[in-house]
Amino acid sequence: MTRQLIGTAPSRRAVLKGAGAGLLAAGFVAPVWAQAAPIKLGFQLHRTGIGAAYGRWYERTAQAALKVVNETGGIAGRPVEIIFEDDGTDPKRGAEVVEKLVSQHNCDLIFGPLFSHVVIGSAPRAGELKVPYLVCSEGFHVAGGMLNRWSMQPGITDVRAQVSSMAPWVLANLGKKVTMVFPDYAFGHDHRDFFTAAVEAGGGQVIAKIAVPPTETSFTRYLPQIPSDTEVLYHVMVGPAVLTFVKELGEFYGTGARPQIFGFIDSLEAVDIAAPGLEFLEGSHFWEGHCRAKQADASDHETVYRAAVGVDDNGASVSDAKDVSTYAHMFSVWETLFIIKAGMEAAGYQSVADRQKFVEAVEAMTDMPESLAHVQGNKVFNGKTHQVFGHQFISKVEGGKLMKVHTTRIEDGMYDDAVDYTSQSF
Amino acid sequence: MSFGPFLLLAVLEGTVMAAVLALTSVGLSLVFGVMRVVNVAHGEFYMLGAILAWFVTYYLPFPPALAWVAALIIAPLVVAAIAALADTFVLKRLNYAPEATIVATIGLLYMVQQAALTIYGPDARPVAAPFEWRIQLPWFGYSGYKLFVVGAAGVILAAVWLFMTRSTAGLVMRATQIDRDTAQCFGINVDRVYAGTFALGAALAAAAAVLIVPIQQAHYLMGHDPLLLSFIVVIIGGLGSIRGTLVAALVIGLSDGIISMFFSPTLAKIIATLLVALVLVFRPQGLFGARA
Amino acid sequence: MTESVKVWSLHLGVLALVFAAQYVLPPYHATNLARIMVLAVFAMGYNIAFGYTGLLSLGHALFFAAGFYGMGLPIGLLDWAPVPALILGLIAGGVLAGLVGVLALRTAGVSFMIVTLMFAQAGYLTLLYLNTWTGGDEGFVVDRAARVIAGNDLSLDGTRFVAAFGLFAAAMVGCLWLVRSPFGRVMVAMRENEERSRMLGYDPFRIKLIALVLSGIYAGAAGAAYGLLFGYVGASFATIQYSILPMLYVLLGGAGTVLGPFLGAVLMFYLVDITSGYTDAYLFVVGAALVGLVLFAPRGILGNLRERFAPWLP
Amino acid sequence: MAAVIEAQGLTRHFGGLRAVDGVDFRLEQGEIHGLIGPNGAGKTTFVSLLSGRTTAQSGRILLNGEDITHLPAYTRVRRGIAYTFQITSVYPRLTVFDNIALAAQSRGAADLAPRVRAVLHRVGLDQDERTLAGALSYGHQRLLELGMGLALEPLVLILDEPTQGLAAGEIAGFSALIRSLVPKMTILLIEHNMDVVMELADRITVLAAGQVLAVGTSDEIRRNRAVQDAYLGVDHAVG
Repeated sequence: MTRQLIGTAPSRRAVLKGAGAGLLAAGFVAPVWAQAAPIKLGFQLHRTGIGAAYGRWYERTAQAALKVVNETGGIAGRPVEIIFEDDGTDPKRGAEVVEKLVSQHNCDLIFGPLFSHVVIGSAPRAGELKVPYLVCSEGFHVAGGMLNRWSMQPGITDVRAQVSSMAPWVLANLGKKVTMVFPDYAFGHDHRDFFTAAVEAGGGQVIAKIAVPPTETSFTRYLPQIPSDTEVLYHVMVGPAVLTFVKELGEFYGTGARPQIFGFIDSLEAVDIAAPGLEFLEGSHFWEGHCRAKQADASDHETVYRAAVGVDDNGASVSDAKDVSTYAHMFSVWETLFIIKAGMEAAGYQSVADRQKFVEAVEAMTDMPESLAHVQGNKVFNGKTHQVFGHQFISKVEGGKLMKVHTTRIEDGMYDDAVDYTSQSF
Repeated sequence: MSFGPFLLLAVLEGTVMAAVLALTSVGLSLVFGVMRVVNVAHGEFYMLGAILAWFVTYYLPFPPALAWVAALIIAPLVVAAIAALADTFVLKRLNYAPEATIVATIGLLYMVQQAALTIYGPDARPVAAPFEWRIQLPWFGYSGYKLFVVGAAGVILAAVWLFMTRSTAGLVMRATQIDRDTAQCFGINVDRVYAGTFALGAALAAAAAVLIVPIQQAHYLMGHDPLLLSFIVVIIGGLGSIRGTLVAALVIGLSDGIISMFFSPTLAKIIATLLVALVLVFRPQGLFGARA
Repeated sequence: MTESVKVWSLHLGVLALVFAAQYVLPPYHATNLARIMVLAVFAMGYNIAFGYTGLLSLGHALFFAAGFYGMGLPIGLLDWAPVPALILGLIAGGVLAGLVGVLALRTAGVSFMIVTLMFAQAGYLTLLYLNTWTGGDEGFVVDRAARVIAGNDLSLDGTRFVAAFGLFAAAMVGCLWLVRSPFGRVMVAMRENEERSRMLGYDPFRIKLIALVLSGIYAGAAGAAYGLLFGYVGASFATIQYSILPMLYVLLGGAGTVLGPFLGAVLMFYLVDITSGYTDAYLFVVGAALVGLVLFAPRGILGNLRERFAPWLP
Repeated sequence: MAAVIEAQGLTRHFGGLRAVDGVDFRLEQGEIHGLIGPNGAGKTTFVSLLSGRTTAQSGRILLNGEDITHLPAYTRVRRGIAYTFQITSVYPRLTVFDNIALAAQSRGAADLAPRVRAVLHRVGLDQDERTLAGALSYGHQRLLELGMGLALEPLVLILDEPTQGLAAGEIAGFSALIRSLVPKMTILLIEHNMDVVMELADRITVLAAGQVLAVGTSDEIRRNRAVQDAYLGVDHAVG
């Protein structure tokens, strides 16, 4: 567990502005809110285990957002504290971490997990403890209705929305005959099912579906299964072997003829797109949840966000240009923290007794305009399904950089509600 | 793609896999053969090799080819030293009791993995290949480096073979394998033979990792898969039989690529795992090994 | 005081203390204790095979997971009531242990470890392969409405504790009775010297198979209870980690002691829980614990205690 | 007299070694039968075949007229063939009581404690019930081993070198104990100590090179020229 009480140091400046030099002379430098009890947020962090590469950046983003929140008055005037607990990217430990954050650290709520099995394993306990559980997972488990009234995903769109909104553009611009390569587990199956449905709805055809076992570390032998009449190769991979996959794809096609390539950036998350062996990606397209390379039309908020998290214009750490972030996903942590702030303030949140009010306040949210709180873009929250909807980006690799070529409309990713959590009891 | 090129690619991939697998498995087999120790931490030595290769190539101010060669020398040496320490301070004190050593090497596995996570971090990091060369066939492209891996693995294996059959140290190792007590009577320092064998086994795994790391990436969880695969190879080949291990590595490497052409790959893995278990049950001497 | 009275009063006393703990402990630790009790049942099962009969298996995650899915699938897919589902989970653990045992018990020692490991790995991959029903790696939530037995809502902390305790107490009493029975003595004889036991008229294969099935039933019961009490079923419970976990508990607490698995589970749980507060390297601690145990205390805590002070400890 | 055990043409080869080569053998009800022969004569292999620890390549073994050639060892034990090990094979980490109980409960769990105590009394280990077997002196461990054989309540008790490593004083007691077992039980005694065999055995079978060299009373064996040549002479020269 790492305690981060950013209440004192960074806020000092803000306090001093108003307090004046007299107080400073009197040695009265403690921030005003030192008197108010902090709001404690529990963060379920993949610090070890298979999710650790993401976890590192999720933690960093959470710290950055926390600093901004505290510098701008905390939540309803109270300082905010985040308590990080490692879940080892394991569902059993995940549920125990929920327990620990709530019962031992008395956190007001919990947020932050990414991996679906951890979310699904932990959500029942959060529901039993009646504690808000805000996930940053992009899984379809929340909107799919598997979880409970206390579980929400307000900071990032789900796979179903992402995938469905890609199909029309892919069919219109890249080709009609699609071959999919995806990991042979739940996340990959969501891609397979929802993208296939969307492609067929759009008049295209998925001619081959190549599922790769999650334990695989070498992929070349799957590649000949790609039919030669493929017009678009759709790829999505996760885990430590992603770079291998993309490199081998490049070797496989070499300088020969190849289909259009459309990938989910998950295949290259935390990987430098200019790494040797990836030259062949030039001209191919990617889904991005948030554009890694700073775009010409980037908002001022985006600039502030990059600076706060410590990410340069290429999406790498400012301290190490080779340390590429999980840029397309980690904004969800940032946005979720600001939604927590907005929700708590709207609910008049005082103590853990107001947790239900907080959930109701978030459920009541609808439009989320682009702002420092929503750096990725404006969004619409569906209170019934506890799921947010937003824009998706399609980028093209140009000169070793991901340049945005298309932004989907929010409606492109919408689908009929599968669940109405507001009808469930607390 | 038509069947011919498809098969060609499967064979190429299978050969690369077989080469790397042979290196890791021979290490495991050697340790089992001489010491009767099942080293569950073997995969972690492989992982350490890859991670050390990353450190070496990252911090040495050499051109990629030279840095990689440096890694190929340094990483196995460092890993061998770590293994020798583990042998001296843990396995030897357990008198190599089979079950206790398995539990202890499981413990080592966790410790090494966690140390790698703490020091190296959770990211998968690439190591530049010593050279970039792509072969373009009419149907597909292929990495020239992968073919080089096959050659390099062959050279290392040949060196091990010569070492075991021609050198005094190799003779001493084989003598200890055949009869530990008699070897001791002839004045062989069995402790040192064991430490050396354990180190050599680990070094082979590390060397395999240095070969593979320009193709795959160094990651702290990468030891799991080679461990299972080399277990499979060593069992099919006959526990402790080096010749059987080599044959099995070739068979497993080649068949893996070809089987996955016909079955769902996950199903293929299930079947393969069950088959290995059944081999161990019904043919404990392995499919290719001499009778125990 | 006869030995029998001593033994039973110690174990029943421990049970009474554990039961009373729910009224004293803060909620966090009370829920932890509920988890630990279920995990301890799993470890007790492992102990029957490893500690008493000498079968060092690396595949118990398979039987544990059989409990999860034997319970969870009928509830999720067929709307079964929780009690029959629990029983099916328990049976699933026993049946799988029997199937694995019939094959694996033809081997011994290192081969037995590897064969059980391979079967468990195949089981894990099968759960991934059958993702249409199992939910694959993600697993699934056990519907809260299905977690009510005769009006007792298992998702409530008090009820859950009592349910976990009920299983734990039954498992411990059963284990104590078993190891003090003539059959328990034969299990130990297999561990100590299989050839001698054969020449006393015992069929080693049969004895070991029975012990393994009992062990699988314990593991299955624990898995089914864990899934039902905490509302989640997932393939991660079938991974190799969950074969090593009970081994660790048993080694720490004392292999071949009735209370050892529980003691080991308590200590290990809090070792991880507390060290993870200071360092993310708690896996290192787990690894070091394993190495340290086999090096310096191969009999575990209660094993050492028994050797020095209490030879009567079962 | 009726044969308890009858072996017909029993054969077991290990590679080129003819360990047991077409042995015919009768063990009569209630006798103490000595089995002797030079080292490597096949004595231990032969009793291993009788007890089922090794399987026969050809030939038959009858127990009270019933063919048991293909029964596994543990079943033969249950049918009444008990075997005590040449190298003491007690459970060192279990108590003396448990060691005997393991044998006794093989015949059924009823009245276990009194039956165990009766055996302990018989072999003179009454005082050591709670002692760990590994803590016993070597002589007492041999007694315990014998006690385990007795607790099996066998028809036939095969004793593989029971007096090996015992002191002279202990051997006398041991012999008396063995003599007290017949005629209720039948004893097959493999022994290197000729004095013990000659004193105890009603009949003696001599094995050499896997074959029966001679069968007879101790006097007959002593007088047998072939035995003297093949075995006794050597033995006397050595001992």
